[in-house]
Amino acid sequence: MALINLVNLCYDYPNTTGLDHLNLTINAGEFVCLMGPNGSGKSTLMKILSGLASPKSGDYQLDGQAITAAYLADAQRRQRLHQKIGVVFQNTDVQLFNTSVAEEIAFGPRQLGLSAAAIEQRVTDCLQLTDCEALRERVPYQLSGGEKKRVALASVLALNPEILLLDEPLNGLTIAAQQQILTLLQRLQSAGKTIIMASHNFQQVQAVGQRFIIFNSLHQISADMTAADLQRQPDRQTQLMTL
Amino acid sequence: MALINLVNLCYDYPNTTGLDHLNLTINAGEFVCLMGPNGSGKSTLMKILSGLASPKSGDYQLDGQAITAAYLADAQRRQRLHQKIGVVFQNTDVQLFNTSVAEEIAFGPRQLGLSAAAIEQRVTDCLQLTDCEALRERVPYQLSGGEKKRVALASVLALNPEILLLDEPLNGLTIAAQQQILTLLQRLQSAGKTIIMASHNFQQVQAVGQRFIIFNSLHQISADMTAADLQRQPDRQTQLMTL
Amino acid sequence: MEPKQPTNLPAWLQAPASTTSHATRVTFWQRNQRHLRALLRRLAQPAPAIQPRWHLAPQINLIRLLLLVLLIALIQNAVLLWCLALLLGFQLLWLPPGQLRRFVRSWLFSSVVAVIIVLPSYWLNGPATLLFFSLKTSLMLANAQYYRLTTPFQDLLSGLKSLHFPDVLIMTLAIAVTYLRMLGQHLLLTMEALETRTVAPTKHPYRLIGAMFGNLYLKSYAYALELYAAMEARGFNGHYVRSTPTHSHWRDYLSLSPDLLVLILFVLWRP
Amino acid sequence: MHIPDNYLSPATCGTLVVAMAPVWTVSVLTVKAQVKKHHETLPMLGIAASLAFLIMMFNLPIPGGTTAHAVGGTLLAVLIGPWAACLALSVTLLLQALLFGDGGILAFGANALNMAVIMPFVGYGCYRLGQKLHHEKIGLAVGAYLGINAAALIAGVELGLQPLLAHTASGAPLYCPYGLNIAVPAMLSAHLLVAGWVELVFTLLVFQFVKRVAPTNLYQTPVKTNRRPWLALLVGLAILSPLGLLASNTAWGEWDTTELTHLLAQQHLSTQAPQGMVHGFHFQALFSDYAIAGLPVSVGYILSALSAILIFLLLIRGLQHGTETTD
Ligand SMILES: Nc1ncnc2c1ncn2[C@@H]1O[C@H](COP(=O)(O)OP(=O)(O)OP(=O)(O)O)[C@@H](O)[C@H]1O
Ligand SMILES: Nc1ncnc2c1ncn2[C@@H]1O[C@H](COP(=O)(O)OP(=O)(O)OP(=O)(O)O)[C@@H](O)[C@H]1O
Ligand SMILES: [Mg+2]
Ligand SMILES: [Mg+2]
Repeated sequence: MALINLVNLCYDYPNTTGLDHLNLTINAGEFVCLMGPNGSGKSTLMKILSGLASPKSGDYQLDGQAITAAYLADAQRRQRLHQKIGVVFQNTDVQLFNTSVAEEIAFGPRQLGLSAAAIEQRVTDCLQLTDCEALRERVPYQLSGGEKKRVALASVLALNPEILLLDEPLNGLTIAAQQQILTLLQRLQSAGKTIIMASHNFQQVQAVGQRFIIFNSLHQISADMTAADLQRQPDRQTQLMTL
Repeated sequence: MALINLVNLCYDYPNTTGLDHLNLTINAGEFVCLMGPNGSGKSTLMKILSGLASPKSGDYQLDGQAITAAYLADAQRRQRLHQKIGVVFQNTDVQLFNTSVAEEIAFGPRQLGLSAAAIEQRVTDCLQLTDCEALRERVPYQLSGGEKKRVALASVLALNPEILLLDEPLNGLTIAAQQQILTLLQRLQSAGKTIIMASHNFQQVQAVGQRFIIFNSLHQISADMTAADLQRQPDRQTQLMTL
Repeated sequence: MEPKQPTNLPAWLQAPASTTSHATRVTFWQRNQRHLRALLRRLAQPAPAIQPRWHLAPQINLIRLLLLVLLIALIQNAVLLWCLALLLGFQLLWLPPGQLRRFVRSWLFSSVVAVIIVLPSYWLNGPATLLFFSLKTSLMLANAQYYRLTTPFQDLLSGLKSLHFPDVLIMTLAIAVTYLRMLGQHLLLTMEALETRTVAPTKHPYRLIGAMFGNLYLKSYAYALELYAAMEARGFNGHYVRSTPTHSHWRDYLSLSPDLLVLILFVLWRP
Repeated sequence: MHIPDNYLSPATCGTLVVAMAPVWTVSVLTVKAQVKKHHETLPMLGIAASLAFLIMMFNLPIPGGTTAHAVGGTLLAVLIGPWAACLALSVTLLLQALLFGDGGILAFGANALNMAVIMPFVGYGCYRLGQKLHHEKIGLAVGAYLGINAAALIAGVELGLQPLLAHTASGAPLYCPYGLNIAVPAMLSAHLLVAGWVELVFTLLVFQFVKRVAPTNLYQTPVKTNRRPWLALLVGLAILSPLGLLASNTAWGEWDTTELTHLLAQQHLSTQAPQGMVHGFHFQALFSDYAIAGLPVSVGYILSALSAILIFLLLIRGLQHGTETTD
């Protein structure tokens, strides 16, 4: 069944268009890559999917439930939505608000009311998965750019969300770390998570993405194809190389 | 003559090392790439070079002039330093604070007391060079991640600095835009500017960099070589591919 | 989409940079940056370096502070005040030397400032009033300073929570401190970025300040949504769940007893 | 103008905290209604509090080479609404008192009244008035200037009353040693001459920026408001203010209430950023005659309490009218 379903979805910023008549269906367990020029609307779509903004017109359905402004007005429902969807923002600065990296990662599990041992387990695991063990007692906002990205990812993983929205999560990481994260994402996907990732590096995501959704500079979806489709279109591939 | 000269330079953050005994000489007109793992000290070095922090021990000389805390305490000298060095930060969010993109770019030239026509000229040129014409009247803080990067670069170029410090300026740009910026940087270098750029994408900077300075995770410089040196060391190249 | 080739460099960009010098005025940016750094350093401490010898329940600490300040304000009796000062002095004994120096430094500084303000009243009311007032004020300052030095922010929150302050207030406080870090850092970095582009004295610093705080507000508005979602996504629902260690309460109440004793003396003792 | 501890008698402090209670209650109720419509209001409260903190610690240059800082009460009221601003500023003050030593712990109620109630509401009232007359910027400017000066005046009164309310048998003051004749002029002149203008310019510039860049992010006055909270506030204040008057004059006069001079507050703030801007005022204290201090005693107190109530009544009236004309 379709996990995410967008029908004619539009979003406008006060003086620019954000998204223009999007139609999109994403199934559970897919690994979706969003690509497109700068300012084409990738981050805006993430914002809508995560319930930070509600569409101006059109529908957004998650698991068959329409997510509208009214739906989002209810704190409890919003919270349920947020628990289902983990987001790593493009600017990870806004995402880290605790006084130590360990605290940062423990924040989510603690709110869920897990036992101290379980929390500790999650913290250790997440630190290890993202290769952040050395940062454990550091203050998050004092980390370097790449370290912040990794900690943000770790803090989202600790909640074990069903859907992961990752807005250019590999920016500023070393190539080795990028590979490591990609492998991690692939594992998560095989564990049944749905992953939606924005990226500008086709070469890198080509290996992991199962589906590629390409925005154009008019904030529309100009193409939506599976990895298999893409294999058959070498000119498409060269186009994606420039995005 | 050496433009920038670092001798045994150390920098410490309250609870971590930032830089550890750096020795480095950069000549005018060079295109230098800084590479290294996350948190190895690239951004910290940029901070010192731009005069935002002063070394804890060791010397930093610019054009034969030692830049010390005492030197930086003088507002006039600091301004002269800033005229010489343009900086694009890793997190460009903090760099844009005017009401429109055009204003943002005009900010620097206006301080220099240029005529209105000259300012207008610079704004137009910079917008064109970074392919931002369409953003001219937009509000900087409302731009997308990649757009912000480009505007930040444009606003620094408008000051025509002698030295450009670019901290991962290509992050979040489309590959096409990255190419365009790299070409622009090459042109700037041939016009005599010194360019110091941090990056994690060796493939990309390989084509333009003349010199590669590699940090290790101990915040030291582990290698410093020219493009020609690098040509002769294929194993080095594969190492750099992972940074 | 053809990758667009950049046009040639304009002439002004090819010309060697000419550095000009301008007469400068005092910059207040530097000073603000210093203050902000100090603030951030203080906020960055995950926990204060010192833990008092006995870790008391946070709400007891808070009540103690209130009680002490109130007592000092009420008491006009030198002997009782002396007792309170001794009480504090004994507590200070447990501080590690470095912390003690820090305490003395900031306490002396704030006391001197307070005394300077009341100094002119010497000519109004004579030395006795001045002396008494100064002593009482610095005693209050010392107690407040001790509290600040020994209480991590988390404890303040859980203290308020145990005292049944509404969740809205506690959450607002928590968010305020979180944001103080983030916005402070943002402001600091913005000032630094601004500085790297300040190549001549700013003619209209006020306009820049307006732009900076305007930006700060607008960005924080956008951040508010994102950060709150990030918090909610991680299960935050406005209730601060804290694993509070279970305490033997007699110790907490015992620690209040000297203050209560003084209170009783104050009420009953009519010399 | 943070009033430190020991300048106000405990009774004054208590009275003012009690007086703040209905205001906070109404604030919470109003803000809760606001949250229903815009759920970002809740995090915005915390953010506004930290913003206020940063504004208060940011030194602005003033002609003459020294610095002052703005308080931002009016600005916040315009940005997030007066009730939310009241809560946010209260949180800021609490934080400053408990964790940063700015402003007293006992004096929290007094500080909250001055800076979290009087300043934003006076400022916002003027702004709304200006908006109605189609000169919102002038309204805002006047509001910012008047707001901070009204707060300073009240602070001066609170402080200046202390020697009258709390003194030993021989007449020596127990708390703030300066009478109304010193406290009020000192507070007022510093604000009328310097701080008010700083506040005005700062408020106007930030407002202008936000207005130009994102006008939708300004607080939109609700079209229809429920009058009940207003009424509650009105009644609460009307009842409590005389109560305060009562409490301060009754038997426990020995430890009674008043407030700190503006001068004192200014000086106290400078623990973090020493400033020399108001040093001149000490001289007034030096030359003032002890005898004069007693003159406007009870009359002054009653008059100022009455004017405080009156200002509130007028403001509330003005605001109510405003909401009527907008729909
Ligand atoms: N807060 C905002 N207010 C107004 N316009 C905005 C805002 N954020 C983004 N925009 C605009 O909306 C459009 C889509 O932006 P979005 O951030 O979704 O792009 P993107 O695809 O993520 O780009 P990038 O690859 O650069 O991150 C752009 O034209 C952008 O300028
Ligand atoms: N403000 C700060 N306070 C304390 N420590 C810091 C601060 N900024 C950076 N650090 C630490 O200093 C070290 C060097 O950081 P720096 O930002 O220079 O790394 P970097 O090489 O730029 O990394 P990246 O590639 O991730 O951007 C890291 O260990 C980092 O955690
Ligand atoms: Mg984006
Ligand atoms: Mg960096």
